[in-house]
Amino acid sequence: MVSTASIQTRELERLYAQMLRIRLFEDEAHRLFMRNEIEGSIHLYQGQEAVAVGVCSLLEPPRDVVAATYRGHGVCLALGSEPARLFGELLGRENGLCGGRSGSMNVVDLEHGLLGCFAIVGGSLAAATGAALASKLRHDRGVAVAFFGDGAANQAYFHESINLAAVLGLPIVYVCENNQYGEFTPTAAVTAGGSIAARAAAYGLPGVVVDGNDVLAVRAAAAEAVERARSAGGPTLLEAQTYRHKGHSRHDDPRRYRPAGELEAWLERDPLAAAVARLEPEAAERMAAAAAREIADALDEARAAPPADPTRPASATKEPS
Amino acid sequence: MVSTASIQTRELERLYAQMLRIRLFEDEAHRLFMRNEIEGSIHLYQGQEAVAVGVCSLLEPPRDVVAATYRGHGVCLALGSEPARLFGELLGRENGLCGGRSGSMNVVDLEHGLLGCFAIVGGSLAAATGAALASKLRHDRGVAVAFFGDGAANQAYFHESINLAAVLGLPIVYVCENNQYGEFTPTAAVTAGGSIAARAAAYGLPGVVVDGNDVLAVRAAAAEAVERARSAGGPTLLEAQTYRHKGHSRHDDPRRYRPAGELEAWLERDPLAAAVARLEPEAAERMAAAAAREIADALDEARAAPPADPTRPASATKEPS
Amino acid sequence: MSYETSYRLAVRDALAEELERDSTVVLLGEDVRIGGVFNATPELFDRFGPERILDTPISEMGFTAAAFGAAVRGLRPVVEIMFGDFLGLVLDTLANQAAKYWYVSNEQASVPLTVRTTVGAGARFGAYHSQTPVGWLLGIAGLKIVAPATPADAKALTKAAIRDDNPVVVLEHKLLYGRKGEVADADAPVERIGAAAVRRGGGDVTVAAALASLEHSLTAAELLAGEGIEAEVIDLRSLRPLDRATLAESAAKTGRLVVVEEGPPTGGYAAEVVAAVVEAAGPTPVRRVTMPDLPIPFAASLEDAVLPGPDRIAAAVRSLVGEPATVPR
Amino acid sequence: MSYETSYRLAVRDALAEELERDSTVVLLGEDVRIGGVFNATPELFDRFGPERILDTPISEMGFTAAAFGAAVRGLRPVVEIMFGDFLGLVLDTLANQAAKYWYVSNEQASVPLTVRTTVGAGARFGAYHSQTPVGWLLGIAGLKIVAPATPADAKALTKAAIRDDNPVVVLEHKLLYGRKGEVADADAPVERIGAAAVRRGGGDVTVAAALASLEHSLTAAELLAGEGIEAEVIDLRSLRPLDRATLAESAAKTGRLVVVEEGPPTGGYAAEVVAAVVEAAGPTPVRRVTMPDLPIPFAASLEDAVLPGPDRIAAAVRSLVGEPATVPR
Ligand SMILES: Cc1ncc(C[n+]2csc(CCOP(=O)(O)OP(=O)(O)O)c2C)c(N)n1
Ligand SMILES: Cc1ncc(C[n+]2csc(CCOP(=O)(O)OP(=O)(O)O)c2C)c(N)n1
Ligand SMILES: [Mg+2]
Ligand SMILES: [Mg+2]
Repeated sequence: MVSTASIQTRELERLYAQMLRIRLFEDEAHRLFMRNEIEGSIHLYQGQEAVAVGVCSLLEPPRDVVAATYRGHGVCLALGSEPARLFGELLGRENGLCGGRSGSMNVVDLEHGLLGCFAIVGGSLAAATGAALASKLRHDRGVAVAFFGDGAANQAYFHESINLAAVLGLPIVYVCENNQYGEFTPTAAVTAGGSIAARAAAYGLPGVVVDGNDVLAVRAAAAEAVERARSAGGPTLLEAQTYRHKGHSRHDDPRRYRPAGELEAWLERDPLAAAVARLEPEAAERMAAAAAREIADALDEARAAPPADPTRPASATKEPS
Repeated sequence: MVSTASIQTRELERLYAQMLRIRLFEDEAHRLFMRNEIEGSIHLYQGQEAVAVGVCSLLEPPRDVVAATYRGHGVCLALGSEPARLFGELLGRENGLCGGRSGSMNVVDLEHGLLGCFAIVGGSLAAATGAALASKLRHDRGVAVAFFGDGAANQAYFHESINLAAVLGLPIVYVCENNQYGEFTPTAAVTAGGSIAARAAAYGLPGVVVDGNDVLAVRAAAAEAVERARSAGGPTLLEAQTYRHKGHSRHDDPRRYRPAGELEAWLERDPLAAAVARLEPEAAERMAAAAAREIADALDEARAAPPADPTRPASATKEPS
Repeated sequence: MSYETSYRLAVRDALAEELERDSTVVLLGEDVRIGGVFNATPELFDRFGPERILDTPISEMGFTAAAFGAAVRGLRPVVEIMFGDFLGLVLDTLANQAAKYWYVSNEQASVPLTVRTTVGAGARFGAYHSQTPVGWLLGIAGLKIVAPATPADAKALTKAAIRDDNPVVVLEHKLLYGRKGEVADADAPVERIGAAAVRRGGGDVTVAAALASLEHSLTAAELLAGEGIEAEVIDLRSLRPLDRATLAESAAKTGRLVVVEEGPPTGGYAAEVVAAVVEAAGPTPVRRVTMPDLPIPFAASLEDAVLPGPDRIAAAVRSLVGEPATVPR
Repeated sequence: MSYETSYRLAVRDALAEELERDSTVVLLGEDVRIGGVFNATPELFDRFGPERILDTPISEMGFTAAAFGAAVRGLRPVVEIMFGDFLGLVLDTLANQAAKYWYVSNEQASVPLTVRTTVGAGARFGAYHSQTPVGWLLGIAGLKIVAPATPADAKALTKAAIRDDNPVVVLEHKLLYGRKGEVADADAPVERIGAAAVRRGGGDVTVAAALASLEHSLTAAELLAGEGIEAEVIDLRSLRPLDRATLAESAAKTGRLVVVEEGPPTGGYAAEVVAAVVEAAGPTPVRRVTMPDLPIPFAASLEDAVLPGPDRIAAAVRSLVGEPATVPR
């Protein structure tokens, strides 16, 4: 007979392993970007891993679908996308999840329930609302999840999507990844009322704040919300309080806009550190080694893939053959 | 020495006279429309007069400015626009407030503080927010008022404008003319949360519901909000509960979408009837006669004006001469 | 094989037939249950119920973007935007989400989304309810635009739009809703989007038009025929993609091109038709007949002065016929 | 009378000079305090403070619409839309409110609103951060659009936009921010919007371009000169209104026209330039050099394949020169 404690440990191990894969993937992506092996722009997820992992661990893709933001590598991996194909996308390779057409910001992986990463702030809320509408009208018992940033809470799609979902009682969970900043601007400076979760009341919905650096807390809060959605109880607005360790994107130096000591305080609440402290050291080491190997292999595989093929015929529309 | 009661009576007389002018104007406009003398589309204000009159009676245009909706004749007259020029606009005459270029839905009369009537639902909230921004940055102690319908509360501009105004502490009052319907659809069917005023809390603002058919109640609530705005206390969201006696626009038959008895119940709460009951019958008669004369004269004047002049050179841009 | 009905009910019948045939088709919009403000969707709610015919809040951005997401997930939503003037509110969704998804996702899923909207001037609706803002959409790779000018096409092109696997905008002209004509039965084959139609043959000049401008062009052609000028009148039908072959063939034959557009003088389909024809058929004398560079005014005296009617079309043709045509090849 | 600086700082200096000169000028946008994501507004906050340089929420619709209202009420707001790709969110305000107000209000007030935005491909930013969506704006009566291709114009056209009494969109190309060049001092006269510039004389073909395509066109012209083909290269500078006189004069002289646009093949300024020139200068052989009808892809191998660079421009010119030109008049 397996004890409750060991079930919980097993669950935490699973969640930690996921967070670790994301952390290592992002660290590697950062290095590739700094050496210009990844071009353009990337938005890194270190520090926020518990949000994606806590929520996605509950979902059953492809029946359930997720819309994420341009800061989407974490959600993507948490849903089960292959790291080699995500690296391939970032590197513009033919093996990329979108064959190099999308790049870091706009990944789609429907097979794993990823409706897309949305580069237009707010776009994820609207797209997921539509997925929830499809689930409701097709009676497939699917649940949709929209991840969005604190900055998106001030945007048109937030309001129109949530009102629509509430009116129609759609099976959806809106998950705010509140990392305290929209680019270089502190959330509080541009967000009236002081609480994003509290905005749920405007639509008659439950709004819940959760410690976004505690993967079990995120998972527990999300479980309730997903269950509500699946049982026709309508939308929930979940606000996960977290922090991004790196800059917003590209080469910005966060010291220009962060108060001294703020990062350090959040690093002490690193979601991975909090989880690992509750695991057996050997198990943690084992997982670390496995994850490191997986990410290194994935990168090798992506690097070996050919560049995206410009000679392949392409059309912006799908036509009957 | 004048008693408080007689001051209040005088005030109510003034407000009633305004409501009456609007009622008679709208009744006349309706007749003109039904006979095709007014072309296109009009949106009538009968039943909602107390809202425009109660609020506008407190303003000091042109320092204070107002953005109204396409259902804007009431606000226009309450601000002091000449009825002959408003009729002229509806009839497409050169004497119209916009020389016939705008028509009923989009009247602008800056001289009287009317920034415009906005035909795009939600547009009034945004435009007035900008006027409030100008007042704040120019330190002119002006206050802006945005009228908008219940339907607009579900629209993008509502959310983005109010959040912006709250963050910047702008001198503005948002006045929802909740007439229970957006076109043919009941407010409750499309508006999550059940209360528009309650949405103010999402932005940390005061939200107030007022009987929109009681002109003194509207005036009292608006007085507080205008004073708050003028003294740098920031925005207020006021929701006036009212009802439109006519159809949404053009030729719609409200019996298609209104439950039996609903109109009748609201007619018993007619804002004009409520006010006139508190006035001396002779005074009321005197005012009725004066208003009837004013509106009839105004229509005569508009009818005598020439049609809008297509030979006058026109440009979409203002160029130095 | 066909029956007579109005443009308005042709739209309704197209919707009804597709709703009937395919359970993933749903209609969303403001006041669509009751039939819409132009009464183009009457009785659909009674027939198909609340899971197929959905009244929305006044949230064009939100519900159109949601329809995009729903389309990726297996629905074939038809969205009604009450007036084309409001398309600005949904441009982000159309251009940035719906139209790009097939390509950027590397063909994981397409977006079978139809957006119906009412366009057109002449109804005294003023500057915010009278536009035909084709220019906003013409440059969006991945989007199709159809513009029915007849009841038959109101039905045929609406059905073609719904069957298409890509986002399609259907422009319905408000002055045409009352027009009557023969339309195809439910079992008629559904065309693929992209074909223009020659509505009148002629050898002296090609006149290309869409929507209400087609009628004006045909009227102008009759006037001109009385003067011995034979205009070939082409109904564009699909504004994106354009039927370049039909246009180029006609222009190569007549050697002259007039394009009529109830829109601003720049940046509309008229510019695109001119450029496409000149590229394909070689140098050609051309005229555009459009509205002036102004918002559309309300007053009858002002609006009538800006509409591109038969007289202005005929005048443009006459002035072109005065110039040498390109040598037919 | 002039000094050397970058395109980026030329924009900044234009803003600084206008902020200094006119207390009604204010700058609004996301992260503008710190200098913006392209660092085109550094130090302005330190110099002008929080009542002139305002950080906004991520609410493009709301703050642009508010800027419209503020412009009617006496401010001269400059709005920064971080990427031109997001203009879809503000189209309603630009097209339906700002651009119509002067005319519809019967000239009660104009709307001196400037919207700056960063456009252009080639930076590997993918389909949602690389567009130059001119087509969305070309048909909006009442709106002006400028497109600086040099540091001098980045300053001159930004100042012209702010001084203009009407809504103006300023398109800044992200690949040009680093370009260096001479720009005019603060006291130089400010031009009125609407003039193109002939950047290189030539008698065989007219090549019209804007933004980064201008450089590519000049490079192509050098290649072609080596082959004995002299191209006249025109920098459009103002996309609305177009400088039809300069374009028509050049095309009448050379008898051939190539238009280069880093945008979709249809519905952009290339179509409009072709139509305008053919209307004004008569039948002319033309080519458009644009991107294919696809979203802009991310991968270097894909993006490079769709950009309209010097080789494709030169090829288009060569193919045109193989055809007879129109007879110069
Ligand atoms: C509509 C829109 N406006 C602006 C941007 C540019 N932008 C990209 S990310 C970002 C900040 C978003 O902040 P937040 O929502 O908090 O998400 P985070 O990046 O912190 O995860 C901005 C302004 C955009 N992509 N889309
Ligand atoms: C953006 C937009 N969508 C739709 C419309 C069409 N429309 C005009 S009035 C109206 C209903 C508005 O309802 P409400 O806000 O309650 O105002 P009311 O007419 O009741 O005064 C609609 C949908 C519009 N004008 N603008
Ligand atoms: Mg954030
Ligand atoms: Mg209402």
